[in-house]
Amino acid sequence: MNRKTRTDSTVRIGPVTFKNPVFIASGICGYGEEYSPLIRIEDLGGVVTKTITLRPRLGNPPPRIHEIPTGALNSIGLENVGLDNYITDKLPRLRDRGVGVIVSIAAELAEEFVEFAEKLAPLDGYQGVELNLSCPNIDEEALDHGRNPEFVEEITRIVKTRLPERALLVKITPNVTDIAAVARAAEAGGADGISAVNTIVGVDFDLDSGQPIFDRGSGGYSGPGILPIALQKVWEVAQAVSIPIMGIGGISSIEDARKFFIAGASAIQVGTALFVDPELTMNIVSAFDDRPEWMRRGPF
Amino acid sequence: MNRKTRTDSTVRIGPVTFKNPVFIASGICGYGEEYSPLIRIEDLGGVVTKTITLRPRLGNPPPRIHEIPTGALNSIGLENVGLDNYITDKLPRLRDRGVGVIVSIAAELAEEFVEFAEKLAPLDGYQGVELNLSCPNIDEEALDHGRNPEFVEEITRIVKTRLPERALLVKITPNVTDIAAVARAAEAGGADGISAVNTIVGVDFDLDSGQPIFDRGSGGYSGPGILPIALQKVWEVAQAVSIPIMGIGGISSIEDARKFFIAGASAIQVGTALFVDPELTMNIVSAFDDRPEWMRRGPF
Amino acid sequence: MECSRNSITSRPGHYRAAVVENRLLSRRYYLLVLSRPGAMQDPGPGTFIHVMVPAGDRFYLRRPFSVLDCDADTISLIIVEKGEGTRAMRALPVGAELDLIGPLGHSFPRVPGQRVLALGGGVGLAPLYYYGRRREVRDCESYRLLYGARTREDLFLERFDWDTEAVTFSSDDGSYGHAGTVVALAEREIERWGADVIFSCGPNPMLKAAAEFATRRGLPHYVSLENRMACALGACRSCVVPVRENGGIAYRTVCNDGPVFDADTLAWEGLPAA
Amino acid sequence: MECSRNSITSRPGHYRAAVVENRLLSRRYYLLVLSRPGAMQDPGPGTFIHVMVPAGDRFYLRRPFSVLDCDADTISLIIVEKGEGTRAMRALPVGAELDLIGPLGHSFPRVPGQRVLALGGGVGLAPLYYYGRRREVRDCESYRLLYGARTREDLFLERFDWDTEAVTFSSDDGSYGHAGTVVALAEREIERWGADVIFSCGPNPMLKAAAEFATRRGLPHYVSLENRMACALGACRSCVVPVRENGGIAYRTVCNDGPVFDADTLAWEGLPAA
Ligand SMILES: Cc1cc2nc3c(=O)[nH]c(=O)nc-3n(C[C@H](O)[C@H](O)[C@H](O)COP(=O)(O)OP(=O)(O)OC[C@H]3O[C@@H](n4cnc5c(N)ncnc54)[C@H](O)[C@@H]3O)c2cc1C
Ligand SMILES: Cc1cc2nc3c(=O)[nH]c(=O)nc-3n(C[C@H](O)[C@H](O)[C@H](O)COP(=O)(O)OP(=O)(O)OC[C@H]3O[C@@H](n4cnc5c(N)ncnc54)[C@H](O)[C@@H]3O)c2cc1C
Ligand SMILES: Cc1cc2nc3c(=O)[nH]c(=O)nc-3n(C[C@H](O)[C@H](O)[C@H](O)COP(=O)(O)O)c2cc1C
Ligand SMILES: Cc1cc2nc3c(=O)[nH]c(=O)nc-3n(C[C@H](O)[C@H](O)[C@H](O)COP(=O)(O)O)c2cc1C
Ligand code: FES
Ligand code: FES
Repeated sequence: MNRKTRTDSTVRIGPVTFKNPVFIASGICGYGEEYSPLIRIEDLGGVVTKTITLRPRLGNPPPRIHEIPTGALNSIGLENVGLDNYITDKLPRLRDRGVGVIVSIAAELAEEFVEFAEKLAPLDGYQGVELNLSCPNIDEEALDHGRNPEFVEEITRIVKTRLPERALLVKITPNVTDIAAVARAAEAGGADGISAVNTIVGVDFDLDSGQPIFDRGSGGYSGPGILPIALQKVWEVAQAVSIPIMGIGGISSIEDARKFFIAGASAIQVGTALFVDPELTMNIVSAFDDRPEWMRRGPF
Repeated sequence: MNRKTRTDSTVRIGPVTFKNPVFIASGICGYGEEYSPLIRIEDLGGVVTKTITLRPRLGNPPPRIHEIPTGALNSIGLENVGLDNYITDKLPRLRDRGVGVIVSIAAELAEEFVEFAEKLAPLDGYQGVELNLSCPNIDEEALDHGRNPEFVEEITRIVKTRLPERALLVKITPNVTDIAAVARAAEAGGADGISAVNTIVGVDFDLDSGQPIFDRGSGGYSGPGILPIALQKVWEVAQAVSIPIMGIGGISSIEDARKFFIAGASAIQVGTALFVDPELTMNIVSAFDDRPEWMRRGPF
Repeated sequence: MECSRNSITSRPGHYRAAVVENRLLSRRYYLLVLSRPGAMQDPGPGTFIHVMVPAGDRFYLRRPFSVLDCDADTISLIIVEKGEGTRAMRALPVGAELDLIGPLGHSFPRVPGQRVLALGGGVGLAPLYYYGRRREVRDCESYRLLYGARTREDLFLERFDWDTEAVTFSSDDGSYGHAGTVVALAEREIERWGADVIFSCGPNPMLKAAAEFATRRGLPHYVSLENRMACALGACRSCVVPVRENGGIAYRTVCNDGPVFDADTLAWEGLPAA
Repeated sequence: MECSRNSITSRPGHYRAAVVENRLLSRRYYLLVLSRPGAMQDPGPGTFIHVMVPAGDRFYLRRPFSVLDCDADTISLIIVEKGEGTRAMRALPVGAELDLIGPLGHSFPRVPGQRVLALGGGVGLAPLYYYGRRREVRDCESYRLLYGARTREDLFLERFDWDTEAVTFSSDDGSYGHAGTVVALAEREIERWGADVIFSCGPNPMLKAAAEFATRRGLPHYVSLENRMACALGACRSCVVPVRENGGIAYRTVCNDGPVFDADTLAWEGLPAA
């Protein structure tokens, strides 16, 4: 079955139509190619590449990942190659493969988003941009500006006006009282879609040392334990905005993915569960190909 | 071993000293007696009784509890007998049993808290009051005023000035951007301790109907899946206030309980896990009796 | 409450019991026989035990199951495999331990001198079968059990200790006994045996039909309900069902006020469909 | 990167393998032999497989294990029971299926004409034992394996296919072979056999001691590291270790840049203690 010829599971986000609504979340599949030995990433809606910053970032010291029975905590600290290396080394590798690519970016200041947008604008090989305004895992308080609606609206507008032909997604943090306000701000700024949610701030301690597991203390909680919270946030956002939503958080099965559509999402991203079950995204694609009615919003 | 004669695991909260730092959380053990067929509640630090309101509340229609692999969602809706029945029927039953009792109360308006405090003041049979400013499970938006620091400070002061000899705990919601601000407000208002956290707002859907499981849609998420988030919140609060903290959320083992002490709690409450393992609180009491050093704050 | 007049109040304990027998009765049903914990109170017919799911490293609430039978040494359950909990219990080998709380809840009432027509559907059989084997039944003038299932296989005729003198069967597909629902069967059997009181236990739609039947006949009706539970001790208010009270609605717990209720008090429209 | 010059690059696949043998070697160690998936690339010595924990209904990341041996039909692991994952694998019966990704990572390099002294501690044995059984070893002038464990039992002398000609043992408690650490043993054995290059694998403190030993002797040293992993494909940057680069620190992934590193490039002070 050639998925490209089927249109009933395509998903439109702003100016872009993706093959299907199933994506790999940022930070999970590196710069896009890394899961290629195991799965045909061409058959996905797309991959969201690791969040990049203008300059390369070293990230946090190990340990960076910590398993708990209900998921994982991570403290990667946005290690990335930086925009320039991304443009020269990473982006070109996916270009001729027909892979849907969403470039995830993060910055601190409005001017930096201007620079990002202007450098990305002339390039090809990607269809969308995701503003990661929600990484809980780094030092600079400023990078957590995803909680401030005014700022969200401003930078969304900065990026959208410079990248009118790309799908612009704003990825928002669940670590906020009123997620709907942030989503509305993104919509007002011209976002084509909302990605919700990023990891939830959490911590675990070593019983012998009495220290947090991670050097930086807290980490980002992901995996099955955040599913009901992520569904809740998507449901709240769906009631607040009319642009498409990418549902993210705790998806470990086709059933979990379906629940995000019921909650009002138009697409989903798989994160932590891919580490365990690399075929999960492919299985979700097949399931929705066979049962496009599973992409309906609830109640039925 | 007679625990009453041991002092090394007692815990002081404001004017009150409790036998040990292990409590059953509000909503779990009814009005205090319900678990008596299975455990000696006299041996606990105490029980926090089901949150009462001034008038009886019917609560939400069934279903009210929903199991997921990482915990439970509930939608009880604060069903309770109301203050007057509580005073006449419920409180007296525990009085002569030497059980530590913390009365959990909720209301909407400052005047109602005045009424609560004035009616409770002359009574005996309880040592503490917990202001439940954080139930995510009910209709009235106002009952979720636990997110507003000014209001938290105001009502804390109202209750504390009228109940100077009781341990006054303020139970705060994790569903907020800045939990430390709420905790500081409670401290400023004269709280003797902070109880953190209540359930986290979550939702689950029925795949056949596309409807949320609960009539009211969202519910309160509790159990193992919220542990890293609860630890994080307690850790944040511990850095913000100097009054004792009752750590609550996802405790299913002695190890989980120890982590709350590392994070800065002085006592803990067990919720959902008691449904599965009724001996859990007793086992934690014994563990801390044997190893009082486990009540230290980290890092060691 | 509704039923407490003539029923024993349970004094639950927390026990470990060993699996004595775990046997398929049909594709979906199995019989689980446990060693009876010595200190455990004699469970009344209609009471239940609250079982820890023996699997897992994930979170599971306990599962409630009615007592099917109980003697000095054993306590038996009949279980339909539904989800992960009942699947894990099905896999328990003989000798394995099961953690349980019980007995819980109120039993069906004693009805001295009365003719009981008891309608059981599916696993709703348990408390009614048990009643028939208990001393309570000696008080009755007669105790007639009507048992209905989807199909012949689920009547497990050859695999179960039926006192066929006292039982009449129905199957939805007509493959054995009366063809149709157990309530339809009751319409027929009541003419033959008479009845002063109806007992019923089974899926909610069946119970509702039984309630209509009892009302039409002007008979008292005691019904055993199911609901999602957490504590099973009346503490958490998770398992409530609506009853009519003072012209309005009040909530009663299935675990502690029930599971047996006077059908006339229930607000049927507020019960879940399944 | 550090090691890729002389090592094969793995082309991982996702497979299911059946348990052929699962046998205790000592109280803590066991040997797990799996059917070799037909399509799986020949794993180089030092590469590993990433195994799905066969338990559970809770969340588990995969667990990485070095290849201990591999032939046309089987692939073997030596595992020390540490936590829940390795406990669940220990319980696997023959015939059970295990879900794995592999081979992953870079192997120890080929070192034609050189005398290799290989220091293995505990389960760190796996890649070094495997190297000794591979064609790579034919290029070496000599390959001498020193293996140390806590105590005699953990050398599983009678239970394992040792080529005792090529191995020398040490035990921390002196219950067998050289009394003391394997690095102390190396100080002695190097005088006897000579060495042009050191390989090592084991707990970090041992590796650090081995690195000091190699530096003192002025010998190149290849070390196989462990770290917590998520993807094992170089995608998530979970498993990094610090290396010295341009006067500062850079991070390399154990899963993809390693697990074998040139010891001289590592920033040892940044490695976890255990
Ligand atoms: C008083 C009482 C007596 C019962 N007696 C029996 C009996 O004798 N034999 C029998 O097979 N079953 C009986 N049940 C139903 C039995 O409890 C459920 O079938 C069982 O809990 C399903 O668990 P599961 O993990 O297989 O299913 P899942 O669907 O995976 O369970 C998910 C959750 O829903 C709950 N749940 C699902 N169905 C029911 C239900 N019908 N009632 C209560 N909770 C439910 C489970 O306890 C669990 O918390 C009784 C229920 C009650 C309340
Ligand atoms: C490249 C590589 C090769 C390895 N080869 C072997 C081998 O041949 N034999 C063997 O017994 N062990 C080997 N290990 C270590 C093995 O992966 C861990 O002992 C195992 O993951 C522990 O899992 P657990 O569930 O038993 O322990 P737990 O402590 O419950 O594990 C909790 C989490 O920590 C991780 N973890 C714990 N210890 C380690 C560790 N030392 N390295 C990496 N992750 C860890 C687990 O994978 C899991 O995510 C190797 C590790 C790496 C990185
Ligand atoms: C190891 C790891 C790295 C991540 N890195 C990023 C990142 O760089 N940018 C980002 O927006 N989200 C990042 N995330 C968050 C995920 O994209 C996703 O939002 C989150 O994990 C919740 O989904 P899940 O529960 O399916 O994992 C990362 C998550 C993990 C586990
Ligand atoms: C069924 C149920 C009812 C609850 N009712 C109340 C309540 O009335 N008042 C309150 O403050 N918290 C209530 N809670 C929240 C618990 O007290 C506790 O804060 C929360 O469940 C987190 O702890 P846990 O993960 O150990 O359950 C309730 C929780 C559950 C599961
Ligand atoms: S289950 Fe808690 S009250 Fe019935
Ligand atoms: S485990 Fe993901 S990069 Fe190594």
